Order: sequence, then C-alpha cells, then structure tokens
Amino acid sequence: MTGATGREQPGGDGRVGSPYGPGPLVEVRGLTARAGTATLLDGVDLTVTPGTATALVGPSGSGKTTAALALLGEAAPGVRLAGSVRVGGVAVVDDDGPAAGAADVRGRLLAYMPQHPAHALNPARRIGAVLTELARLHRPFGTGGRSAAEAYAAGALHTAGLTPDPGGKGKGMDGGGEQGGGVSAAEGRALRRRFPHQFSGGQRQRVALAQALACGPRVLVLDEPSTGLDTVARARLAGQLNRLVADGFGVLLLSHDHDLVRAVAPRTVLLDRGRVAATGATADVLPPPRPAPQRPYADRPLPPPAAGDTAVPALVAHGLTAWLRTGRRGAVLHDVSVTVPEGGCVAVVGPSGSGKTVLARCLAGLHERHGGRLVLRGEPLPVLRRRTARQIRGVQYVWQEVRGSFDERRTVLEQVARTAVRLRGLPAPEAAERARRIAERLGLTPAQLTRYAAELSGGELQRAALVRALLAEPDVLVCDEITTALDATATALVTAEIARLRERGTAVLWIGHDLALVEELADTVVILDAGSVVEAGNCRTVLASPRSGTARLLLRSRRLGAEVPAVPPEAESPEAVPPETAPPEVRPPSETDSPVHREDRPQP
Amino acid sequence: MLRYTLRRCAWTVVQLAVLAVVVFALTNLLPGDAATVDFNEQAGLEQVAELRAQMGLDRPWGERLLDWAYGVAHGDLGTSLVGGGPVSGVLAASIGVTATLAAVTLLLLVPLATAVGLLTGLRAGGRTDRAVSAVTLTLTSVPDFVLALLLVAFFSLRLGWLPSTWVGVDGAWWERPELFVLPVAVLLARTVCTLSRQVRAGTIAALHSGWAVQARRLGVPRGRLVLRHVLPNAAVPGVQELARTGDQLLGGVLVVEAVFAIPGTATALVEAVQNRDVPTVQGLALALAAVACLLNLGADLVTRRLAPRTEVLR
Amino acid sequence: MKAARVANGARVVNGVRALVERVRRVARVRRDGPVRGVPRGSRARRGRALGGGLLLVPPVAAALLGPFLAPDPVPSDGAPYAPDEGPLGTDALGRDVLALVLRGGASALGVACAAVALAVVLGGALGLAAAASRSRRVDDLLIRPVELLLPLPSLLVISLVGVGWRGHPVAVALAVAALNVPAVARLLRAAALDAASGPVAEAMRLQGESRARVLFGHVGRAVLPVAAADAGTRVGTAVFTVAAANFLGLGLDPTSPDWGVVIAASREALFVQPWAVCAPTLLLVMFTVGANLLADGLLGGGAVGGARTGSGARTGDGRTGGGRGDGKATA
Amino acid sequence: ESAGSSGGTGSGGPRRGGSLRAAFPGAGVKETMDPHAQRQFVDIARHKAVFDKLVDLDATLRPVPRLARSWTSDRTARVWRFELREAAFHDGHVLDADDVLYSLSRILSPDAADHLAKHSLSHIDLRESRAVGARGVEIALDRPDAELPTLLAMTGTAVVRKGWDDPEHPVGTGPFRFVSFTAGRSFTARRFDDHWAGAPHVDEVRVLSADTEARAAAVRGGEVHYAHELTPTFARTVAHDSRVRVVATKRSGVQGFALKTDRPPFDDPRAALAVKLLVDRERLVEVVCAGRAEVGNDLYGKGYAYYPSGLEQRERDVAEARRLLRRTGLFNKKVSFHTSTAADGFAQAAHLFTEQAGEAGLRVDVTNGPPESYFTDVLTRGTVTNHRCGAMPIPTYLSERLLTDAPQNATAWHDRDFDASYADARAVVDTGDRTARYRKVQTTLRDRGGLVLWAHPEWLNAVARTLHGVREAPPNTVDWARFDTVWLD
Ligand SMILES: Nc1ncnc2c1ncn2[C@@H]1O[C@H](COP(=O)(O)OP(=O)(O)OP(=O)(O)O)[C@@H](O)[C@H]1O
Ligand SMILES: Nc1ncnc2c1ncn2[C@@H]1O[C@H](COP(=O)(O)OP(=O)(O)OP(=O)(O)O)[C@@H](O)[C@H]1O
Ligand SMILES: [Mg+2]
Ligand SMILES: [Mg+2]
Repeated sequence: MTGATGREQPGGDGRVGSPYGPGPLVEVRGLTARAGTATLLDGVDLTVTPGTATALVGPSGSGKTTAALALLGEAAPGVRLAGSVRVGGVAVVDDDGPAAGAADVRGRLLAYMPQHPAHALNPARRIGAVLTELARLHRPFGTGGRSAAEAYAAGALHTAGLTPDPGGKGKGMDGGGEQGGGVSAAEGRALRRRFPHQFSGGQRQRVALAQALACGPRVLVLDEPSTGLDTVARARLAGQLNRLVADGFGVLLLSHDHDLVRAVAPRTVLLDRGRVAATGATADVLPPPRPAPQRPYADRPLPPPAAGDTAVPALVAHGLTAWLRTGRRGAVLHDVSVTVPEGGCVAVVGPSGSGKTVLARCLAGLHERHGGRLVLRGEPLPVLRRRTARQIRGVQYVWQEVRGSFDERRTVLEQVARTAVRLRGLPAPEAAERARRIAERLGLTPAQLTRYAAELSGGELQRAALVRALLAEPDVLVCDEITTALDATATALVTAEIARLRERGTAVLWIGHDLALVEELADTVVILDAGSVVEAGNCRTVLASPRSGTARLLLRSRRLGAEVPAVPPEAESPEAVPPETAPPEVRPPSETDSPVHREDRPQP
Repeated sequence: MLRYTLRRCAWTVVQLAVLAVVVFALTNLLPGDAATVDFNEQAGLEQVAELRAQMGLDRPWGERLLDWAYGVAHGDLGTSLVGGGPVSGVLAASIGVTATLAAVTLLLLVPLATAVGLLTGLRAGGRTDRAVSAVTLTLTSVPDFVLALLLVAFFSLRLGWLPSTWVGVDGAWWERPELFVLPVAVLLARTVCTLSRQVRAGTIAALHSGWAVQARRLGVPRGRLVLRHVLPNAAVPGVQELARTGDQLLGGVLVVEAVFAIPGTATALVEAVQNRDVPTVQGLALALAAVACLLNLGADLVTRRLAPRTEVLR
Repeated sequence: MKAARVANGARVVNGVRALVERVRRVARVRRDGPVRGVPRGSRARRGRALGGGLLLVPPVAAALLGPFLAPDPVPSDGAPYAPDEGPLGTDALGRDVLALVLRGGASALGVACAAVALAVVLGGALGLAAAASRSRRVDDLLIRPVELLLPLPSLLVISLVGVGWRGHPVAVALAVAALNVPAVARLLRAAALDAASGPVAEAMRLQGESRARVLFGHVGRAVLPVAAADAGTRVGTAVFTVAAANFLGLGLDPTSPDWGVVIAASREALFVQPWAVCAPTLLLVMFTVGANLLADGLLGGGAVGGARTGSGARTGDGRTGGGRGDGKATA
Repeated sequence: ESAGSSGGTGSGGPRRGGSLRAAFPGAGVKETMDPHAQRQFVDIARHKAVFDKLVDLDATLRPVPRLARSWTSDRTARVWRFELREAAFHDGHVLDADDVLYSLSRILSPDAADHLAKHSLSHIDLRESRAVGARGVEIALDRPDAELPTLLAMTGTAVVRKGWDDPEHPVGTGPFRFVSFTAGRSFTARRFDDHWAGAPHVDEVRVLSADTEARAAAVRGGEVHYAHELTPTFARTVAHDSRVRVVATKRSGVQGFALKTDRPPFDDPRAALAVKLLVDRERLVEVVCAGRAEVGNDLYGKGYAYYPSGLEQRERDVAEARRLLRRTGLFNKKVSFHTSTAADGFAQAAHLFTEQAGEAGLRVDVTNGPPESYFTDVLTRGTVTNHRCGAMPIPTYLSERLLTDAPQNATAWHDRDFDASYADARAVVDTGDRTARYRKVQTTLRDRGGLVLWAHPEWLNAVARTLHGVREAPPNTVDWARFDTVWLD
C-alpha cells in the first residue's frame, strides 16, 4: 500500500513551480472582524508562502480561529469581516466582507482543519469514502481513477498519523506480531471503513487532518492540530509538517503549543486581543522555552491528605473492563484499577486511543457497558442513570470534545448554572452568580458567559465546561484533556483552580498528554495502553524512571522544539525498545509502521 | 448487523402473529356477520340462521381462530365465507394491480420527494421553498377523491387524453401504461408532501451541522455536498416516513381504486370487511401487514446504516 | 442588556424563556447589520410565519366562532344543490353551505387536531423516551408494543371504526391517533436517537437534570422541526381520513356538517354546485398549509446560535450560506 | 359503413355488430353466475343475458310469456299448466319439460340456503308436478295460488338445463352465450344466433361491475355504453352533455318509512296515522329524490297491476298530526329512528323526517347503523326505519313484506285478519274479484299499517348517445337490462 502511495503522496507532486510563483500565496492586509460593538480582529496583516510554515499564536480568545476562517472567506454568525484577504491572487475578503472568489479557493488552494474535529466529521459516512471523494475532487487522477484516489486517501491517513488500532476490534496490541511488518492492506481498508464515532478524540483529530491533506491543497491551515495527541504522535506530527513544508506546502499553524510552533514554524505572528502584537522569527516572537516547567502548584507544600497511599480513597475503580458493543463484545478496557485519594490527583496518560476517555466515562457513569466495581467514598457507585443526586454531584466529568457538550439553543451561562440549581439546590440567580465568580477566576468575563457556545473560542468554551463541573463542588473531578485549547496563562489559571479544589479535599483524575503539566499536577500517574494499565505509581518516580515501554516512548518524545527537530526514526522503531525493559510489550500505535520515513517520501 | 437483522426478523413474526389475533378480534367485534350481510334485503331471519349454520359461524370463535391459524401454519389462508373460493385466490387476483400501482408510485415518489425535499431544504425560507412547499402542501390537503374527480374531469372528460376509469379492463392492464397515469398522479400528490417535508427538515438540520460546513470548506461543490454528505443524514426521518408511506399509499390506493374502479387488494379488503368475511379480511390484512413489516424492517436496516452511531447505544 | 436578559430569563419557564431569547436574538442579529443573508433569512422566516398565520385565520375563525353564528342543526329549507341560494349555495339537503361550513369546522379540525395532538404527545413521549433510554430492554419495552400496531393496515382500522362505531367522532379521533402513534413514535425515536445519545444530553444528565427535562428540554427541541413537519401533514391526512371513510361508504352519518363529511357527501355535485365541495376544501387547505407554514416559520430550520464549527454558515433562518461566500459566487 | 347519424334514438333502425359494455353496481366476490342464487342487479343482468325465465314481467308488473308460451290453471288455481316454446340451449339441446322441473327442484333444493325464490315457491309440490307431452309442464301446488306466473317471473327463477349444476360454465337459453366471468369485475358473452326470440343485434355484451363514481365517470368518458343506477345529481351534471343521455323510468319502486306496529307507540294506528300526516312528502321528494319522483300515497306500486286507483292523496296536516300525537300521548316524546347509508337518500330522509316531526311535536332520535346488514337489522331494531323496495308485483310485495311470517316484514305487521284476507284474495282465480279483494287489503294497510310511503322515485340509467333501443323499464321487468334488443351506432 505504501508503495502505491509513493507518487501520489499529498504534496508529493512537486507543484512548487506553480503559476502562483514563489511569492506569498495568502496575503492578508488590514483584516478586521467585528461582532456588534466588539472588535475581534483589528488590522491583521499576515502572509503565507508555499514552502514555509507560519505560526499564528496568541492567548485563548485572541482571534486566531476568526483570522483563520477569514482566509476561507468565512465568519461566525454575527461577525462582519473587512479588509483584504487574497489567496492565490483571488480576493476572498474585501471591504464588503467575504467575496465571490472564496468558494473557488476552498479545498483547492487552502484546506482548513478545524479546532474541534469531532463536529467536522460526517457521522453517516465511512472516513475512507470521504477521503477518496475529496482526493478525486481536487485532483485529476486520470485513468487510475478510483483506486488511485483510494491509495491517495490511504496516504493521507498515513501522513496524518492514523494507523489501525485494536480499539474497535477487541484485540490488544501486546502480541505485536502482525504489526512488525507494517499494516496489512486489509487492516488499512478496515480502518477506512470505520465511521467517525468509532475513533477516539485524538484519532478523530487526525482523520480531520487527513481530510485536509486529501484535498492536496497549496496551503494547510491547521487549528490546534496537536490537541488530543500523545507526545509520540505529536512528534510525528511535527516531523510530518516539516516534511510537508519541504514538499512545498504552505502551512499556517494555529497553536498554543509553543514547542510545536518552534519545531515547525520559522516565522510567527503573535495575536493579542485581535491585534498583531508581533511578527517575526519564531525565536524572537515567542518567549524562550522554559528550561523546566513552572510549577505554581508543586512549589507549594502538598496538602496532607494528598500524601499518596495513606490518603482516604475518594473513588476506587476495581477491575474495570469496558466493552463497546452488547454482549460484552469489543472490549476497550481490560481490568483497569485506579484509586483516587481524597484531595489527591491521579493522572491518566497514554497514547491516543488507549482508552482514557472510556475510563473517564466509566467513572462518570456514562459508559454503561462495563464490568468491575466502582466505589465512591466507600459506597458502590452505579451507572449514571441509577445514581442519586448526591452521587451525581460526587463525580463530575469535563468533556474532551467540549464543543459538542454544549446545547446550541441556550446561552452558556444558562447551561452552566443549572449544575448548581439541580445538584446543590441553589436558586437560579445565585447559581448564575456563582458561575460568574468561578468563570472570572478562570479568566472568562461575564459577557462571554452570556453568549451562545458558537460565539466562544475553543479555549473559552473549555473553561466554561470546567465551570459547569466545578459548580457541583464534586468529590471527584474527572478532567479529560481540558487544557488542550489553552495558552499558558489560561492553563495556569486552570491549574490554580485545580489546586484550590484539592485543598478543599476534592480528588482529581487528570487525563492529559502534556507530561510537564501532569508532573506538575499529579501525585500518582497511571499509564494506559490498549486498554490496560501498563504502569502505575508515584508521578515523579514514573516520569523520572519509566519501566514500561509505553511510558518510555511517551517520555522520549516529550520535548519538542528547535533543539529536537523530529524524533529520529530509529528511536521509534520497535526494535529500539529493549525487550526486557518493556514488560507488557506495549508500543504506541503510531509505532506500528513508519510510513513517514519510508516509501512515502516523494521521490524527486 | 446480522444479529440485528435476525432479531428484527424474529420480532416481525411475533408482530404478525399478534396482529392476526387483533384483526380476528376486531372483525368479530363488528356488528353483524357474513350471514346477515349476505342476505341483506333479501331474506328473513330464518334463512339467515340457516346460512349462518352453513358457514360454520355458529361455532365458538376460539375454535374458528385456531382452525384458521392451523391452516395458515400449513400455508392455507382459508376459504372465503362469501365467494366460497380460497382466500389466496382473492389475494392473487388483486395483489398484482395494487403492487404495481404502489411500486410505480414509489419509484416516482422517492426521487421526486427527495428532489423536492432537498430543493426546499436548501432554499429554506426562500421564495422557491415557499412556493414549492405551498404547492405540495395544498396537494396533500385536497382530499384525494376530489383531486381524482378533478383530474378525471379535466384529462379524461374534457381533453379525452386518458381513460377515466379501469372499468372493463380485464387482464393485460400492464400493457396499457396510460391507465396508470391518473391513479399514480393522485397517489403521488398525497404522499410527496409528507415525505419531502421530512427530507426538507432533515436537510436543514444536516446543513447546519459542523461536518457539512467543513465539507464545504474543503471545497466540496454544492451538488455533491447535498447528495453525498447531506442526503444520507437528511434521509433518516425520510426513510422512516417512507416505510410508513407504504401504508399510507394503501389508504390512498383504496380511494384511488374506488374512484378509478381498479380491482385491487385495497378494494378487496374493504369489501371483505363489509361482507364480514373474516377469513378474507384476515388473509388480506396479514399479507398487507407482512409487506408493512418488511418495509419497516428495511427502513430500520437503512436507518442503522445511515445513523451508525446508534449502534453503540443499542 | 444581556445581564438584564438573563436575570429576566431566569424567572420564566425555560421554554418560554428560550422563545423570547430567540426572538430577541433574531432582532439583535437584524439590528447588527448589513451582513448579507441574515436579515433576509429572518425576514423570510417571519414572512412565512405571517403568511401561515393569515391563512389560518379563516378556518380557525370559522371553527371557533362558527357555532355561535350558525343555527344548530342547520335547517334544510332550500332546494338541493342550488348554487344560487345563499352566498355559497346549498347542499344535498338544501341546507345553506355557509351555515354548514360554520358549523362543521369545530368537529373537523377538532377531531383531526385532537387525534394528531394525541398521537404526537403519546408517540412523541414514547419515541423520545425510547431514544433516551440507555438500556435496550427499556427501549424494547417502550417501542415494541407500539410497533405491534404499526403493520395494522390503517385502512382496515378505519373501516372497522367506520363500520363498527358509525364514525363516532371520539372513536374516529382515537382510531386516527392510535394509527399515528406508532409512526410518530418511530419517527421521533429515529430522529431523537442522535440528540439523546449525544454529549449534550449526557452533560445534562451529569448535571442532575431530570429525565423529563433532558427529554423535552433538549431532545424534544432538537427533533421539533422534524416533529412539526410531520404533525403538519398528519393533520391534513387526519381530516381526510374521516372524509375518505365517508367516501368509501363506511357508514358515517352523511348529514353531519363536518367539513370532511360535507366534502365527501357533496362530491358528486362538484360540477353542479361546486361551492358545496370547494368551500370546506378550501378552508381545510388553508388550515393545513397555514399550520405548516406557521410551524416552519416559528421553528425555522434550527437554532439561531449555530455550531461553531458551522461558523459563517449559519444565518438567522438557519440557511447555510457558506452561504455568503457561495451566495455571492452563484449570484 | 354508412354514416349513422347519432341524432335520434331510432335513426336508421337497428344495426348489427359491436361490443356493448354495461356497468352495474358491483358486489365483489358475492357476485355469482348461479342464476338461482342471484342477489344483485348485476347478477340479474348477467343471468338475463345467458338464461331465460318461463315468465317475465312487463312494465306494469304483469306476467308476460317468455319460455312459456302460455299458461292456464285449474279452477282452484292449484294445478298450473305451462306450454313451452321451442327454445334451444346454447349447447344445442332443446328445452323440454324436464329442464323446467329440474330447475324448480334445483331452486327448492333443501341444502341451498341462498336460493332466493325458495321461499316464495315453497308451495310447489314437485312430486305431483310432471311433464305433459313434449312441450307441456304441469305444476302442482300445496295450496291455491292465482299468482304463480308472477312468482315464476321473480328473481332466481331462471330455467337451466337438466342436470346442470356448474355456475362456472353457465348454459342457458338466453340471447347470449357465456364467455367469461370474474366476480366483482366483468362478464363477457357472445351473441347466440339461435335464440328463440331472434338473434341480438350486438355481437358481444360485457357486464362490468363498478361503483357509482366509476360508473358515472366511465359512461361520461365513453368507456361504457350503459351505466345502471345513477343519482339525480348525476342527471343534473350531464343534462347538457352531448355524449350521454339519461333514461329515467318512472315509478320504479318506493321510498318510505317503516313504523314498527308490534310495539308502542305505533301499535296504536292513530300514532302511525299521525306520522303519515306529519311527513312533508313534497319536500322529501324534492330533496331526497331531487324532484325525480312521484309523491307516494302510502301505497305500494303506483301504476302497477292491482294498484287501488281513486284513493285521495294523503296531504300534510300538521295540526291534525299534533292532535293525534297528543291523543296518543306521543306529543313531545321521543321515538328512535334507525337509519343507515345502505341506500342513497336514507340518511337524508331520516334527517328531514327529524325536522318535520319536530314541527309537529314529535322528537326523533336518529341512530346510524351499519349499511351492510341494515335490511336484516331493521327486522328487529328501531321504531322507525327507512324503507325502500324495487319494482315487484303488488301481491308479491304484500306477501314478502306484510304477512305475519313474511321474511322482510319491516313494519312487524302481524295481523291475522289481514293474512287471511290476503290469502283468500290470492286464491281467487277471477281477476276482477281478486283485484277488488287486493284493493281492500291495501286500503286497510294504508289506514292502519306502519308504512309511510312517500315517493315512487324514478330509476335513472345513463346511456351513451351511440346506444339505441334502450327502453324505460322498472328493474326486474322484462325490458330492463335487456341487451338483445339494443344496438350500437
Ligand atoms: N459572534 C460573536 N460575538 C461576540 N464575540 C465573539 C463572537 N464570535 C467569537 N467571539 C469572540 O471572539 C474572540 C476570538 O475568538 P477566536 O475563536 O478567534 O479565538 P481563538 O484565538 O481561536 O481562541 P482559542 O485559542 O481559545 O481557540 C473570542 O473572545 C470570542 O469570544
Ligand atoms: N464505537 C466504536 N467502535 C470502534 N472502536 C471504538 C469505538 N469507540 C471508541 N473506539 C476505540 O476505542 C479506543 C479507546 O478510545 P478512547 O476514546 O477511550 O481513547 P483515548 O485514550 O481517550 O484517546 P485520545 O487521547 O485520542 O482521546 C480507541 O482505539 C477507539 O478507536
Ligand atoms: Mg480557536
Ligand atoms: Mg480521549
């Protein structure tokens, strides 16, 4: 399969010398965006040139997504655009707003990967069909027709880093036998025959990326492409982006992940409250990489109950096994045990698709097809629909794909405040007041809260979701990758809030890929792979001297930046892991083949 | 999928069994019986009693039902109380026309309703939408027999283009497509609206979803977006409605059969009800119910494919 | 303004609040300005609602006020089917068609609306509950018994009711409702499955919202357009079920002033005394078309605040006008 | 191929050839080709094409010879002798006395519950009946009956071939030879050239079943040439139609109300009289029959043999009716009216009756019953019911509807004296005497009975302009549904 894709690898057809010449493909001049009286963007200038990567960074809510959408001639409801955006010489936005040429540019010259890909995948269509369709749409495949397009689509999936995983099939990765020589064609096809709901959050992210790639555009606009990716996958992504740039793609990268920006983009535009605060070489614009993570919490003394094993367990999961289908078919979690002590913080880490979300949903009672025991403060905890109000309040969950969890018909505040009304019996005005207070601590203004979800930025919404859970004053808070859309400042606000909670005795189960943050927050870490716990223990110990292969791999790819351009292929390959030091024999899924480094490279 | 299909099939059998009992009970609840009806206006009560005994209607109903069920289990739908012929004969003689009529209507209905639904859904609120919606709605709101009378008055009596009824058409109806034009037109008028409005609603909802917008961002042209991306999602309520349309069609077919004097199953069923011909009612109802069940089964399977996410839940 | 809005909203019942909110938002979007598509969409929607409302006036007024204006029973004092006696002529019994039309609306619309309302309430509750139930057993328990009725040919039921209960309005209403319940339940279950299993519903449950509220507040609202589109056409069908039963000679009282009955009973005089057929038909057409347009206008295509992923795609009436770009390109 | 003018009925005389299509109200699977089990007009029309009776009825419901050339009875009217015509069956066999006797025995067969004439012919003594020579039949009766020829003209009395018992393959002496038949749909028969009355004009006749709407459309659309039984409204619709004309037969039956005389309040003849006085006959005729009827005088069979002439027309007298109602304690009381849609105009008549009774102070409670079994139901149900009857000889009407043991006694008229005087009258051989006795019987009924007969409606058939020779004739008479004497342009 990989061989077949060689010539048709996205970006591999060497279109560098295209009629657009070497000049900038995307030119943004004086772009402004207004919603009512608010100014979301104010005179933004930006250029994207083929063969280079440009980063657009800035705090959450600074207008990155708005700017990126403007490149496509789009704006959120009620948002008016003005200024000039030209793509490939075609005016996409002029002073009257979006221009007629926009439709012509989309997909062909410019492909956009949205910030919340879960929403962007058609639930009724197999991913492969859509990819093939996109590939055929924008590229003449001549006689090879359908099969060539299919191969191209498969290539796009590879490039996006999505490889078959055992999640939906109920077999572990542990055996590893069949993965040794790469993915079989049948497995690739099976992967492409899956529906979007059959993927984990991080995998969906990559499907969305693959869709953008399948169009074979000249410029890729990627909105937070690394959310939901484990460190290994993120490293691969960085490598892949670099390669795409080398192949002549233009890349506009919207990200909070400074390490990724440093690794990929030589030029950066910094946005702040809708204005361009700085433009220039990445090293100049971004603050220097932190030598060691700031530890606003770890520097403080730990509250006594959080002291590891001696603490009272707030929530215990015992031998949790979870299935996807009825009749105990399609297992995704195998005999997982987790204990979250009162006031403690347990981090769950693992490659994308390893079952973290399923675990979290089991704890929240949302995933009903599970076996094993859940115990909350000494009492057995049933599934959500059998929980008492007290028990519901006891365990709160913050969604990974937060956009979907908000109702489009009510304002954010209305929805958020209901937690306090229902679970704590507060009158509505007071609940709203409390919600506003917590939101304020997380950096959200009351005005933002009274908007609809569609009118908030990704990061803002993520924090609103946290507010929703916090209003319950839960005993256990389950956070599923809740800082992926946040900049450093906002992250600090969130971690501070978590710390405050823990002081009050709330236990936290933290799911995240950002190991620095995990190290900073958690006492204990549990490493999941393919639905099983491969390692668990004190956070610092595990991160300092990992015993499992999975942990080691994750840690090795941890640092990503100018000084570590990409993960050397050898380091990733299965043979590089000494067999005796990888007890459960787990490799991250991304490991199972390395299309990136092999035949995929376009042969000039 | 296979497990699901099997489960649904088993359920269909249960449905049909329960239905047979319900139909039997309902028909027996009707005032009068085949004997009274048969001698209406012609004979006295003694003769009626004599006939009743001859038809075996004086036996307890449980016995009659069991007899019938035994027959059905052995592939025998029973004997008509009125004509004296086998019920399967009544069915065989009438099903062809009705099935053809329904099939032709469905063949035209599905693309037409889809097209209308998409068109109005895509232009929701626009002038086209309003105009087309108003027309289809008006067509559904005019009783089908009035519509049929008007069509006949215009196309048959005034213009003389099409036959006004099937009176005198014996066999070989399939060689005369012009016979179908007006009946199918009436049936379509009745159903297009219902279905197209479901597709319209589905389309509007689907067009709003994130993935539709994303597909557009990736340069999927409008036509393709609508057909390949929006339609599969928009079709879910439509497919369910379509299954139900089968039944609606039957109701429409009845009126159409009456107006155009088409010798179909619907007429046979109503006539059997009027004759209190319980075995025939049951046989026909069972056959029609089986078709309805099949349609529903199909609709469920298609829905499952179109909304695959539900599999996780159920 | 927003704060006031919220404080205000907190006091009112949620449904009403949402509606008010909606209206305000539409207004706000309009005020906000010259974004192409937005005001046009909402205006079109309002036009639709207004048109629907206007169409509804004559039939509803006839049904509600008619009984006070026309004598009961309508005296039979004219020549049969005389087109020029009285404004709308007379019917087969020489009764004034205008008086009949005024008398017969209440039962025609009443039976149909009651039947459909009953069907939508029962079927909707069942369908939504089944969609929202997490266990398959509950789902089966709710939907299977109803499905038993599904294959029952409606024609058979109507003929049974017509023959057995002489088309008593209550019997007809119940029969029509019973026939529609399974269809509505299944339709709404199918339409609601997604919303009911989606993260919004989960989030609400995790907030301790009551089942009913999740069901009707969220899932119900999500399927509202589908339900409305469905119910609208059902009303029309329901009215004519009565007429059709009569047409088929299933023994309803052909002298009743019910619109459906008058239409069916006078149909043979379509070319002699057209008003006897056309007047009630027109009113029914107005009612069905009006009700549907009004529902469309009020419900629009969905929420105003669209999905963020759909940014730029949503306009007031839910037109997608990736819209604006495309619109310009194609215009 | 001469250009036949389609102007008048008699233009150019009969033409041979063509296929005639006639539409009748269908009865679905109930339809039969067994001439002794016939129920519906469509059956009778079909059987009439294939079979013949011994005797038929003319327009005044008097017997006219058909297969029987002539008949005589002994003085007591107990033994009848019929002279047969030389008529050939379709299979070539020539009609003889055995065929007649076989037909009678088949009609009277004890296991055939559905043979209609069984009841009225039950007094035939088959053992005593016999053939007399080649062309003569002697029929013996249990009791005297001067009306035997009329009875032999009733429905379900066709003569079949000896030994014939296969409705799938009907063989008769009729003007058309059977070709095919599908119950509820159609029937086709070809001309029988050896018919005793001469070959029919048309080559083929098709009798088709269709509902009212379809018949109306089909005859207007030219798909059929003859449509049986249409409504007055249809007649109005086609009043100016150049393709269709309406053949209206006056006095082809009766419409009325039946009051149950065996129970209060109408066991009191004064109460019944009150009702007879309060109905507004003109209005009923105007509305229910759209004016296409003659006002009835509570007597059956206006214009038929034995109709008592010279009785004064009963007029509406609300004051007198009210007085009688008061006297019988019925004023402002309720009576129940059991109606149905079994026949056109029933429910409408009930509606008008309610209005008219209200004007005289009688309240009516209308219930709408199932049409399919209505005529059987009303034998036991309701105080007032609708009544209608097609054309039949007056004595038959009396015997079938008014005798104590009559099968269709809708007024529950149980009067021994009445029964006796009717039986006496019927046994009288002398026509004049018999007529006088019938008159007395009928006047008694008119004064004391429960029948309120307010209209003799017209029978409306539609005929295409291309069809000629269709005569006005009440249903069940010899010229009705007769297709051997008509021709097509
Ligand atoms: N319709 C609207 N009305 C008012 N404000 C809006 C509207 N839509 C978006 N905004 C605001 O515009 C700002 C910019 O949003 P945008 O999504 O571009 O931010 P972002 O930089 O992508 O943030 P993040 O990193 O959190 O995704 C946000 O503060 C948001 O609340
Ligand atoms: N309906 C489904 N059918 C098949 N496989 C599924 C389905 N739902 C989830 N999976 C698989 O289950 C596995 C676990 O998913 P989960 O969402 O728990 O992963 P995760 O650890 O949260 O990953 P991420 O970091 O990407 O969010 C994944 O491999 C996913 O592909
Ligand atoms: Mg953003
Ligand atoms: Mg996850």
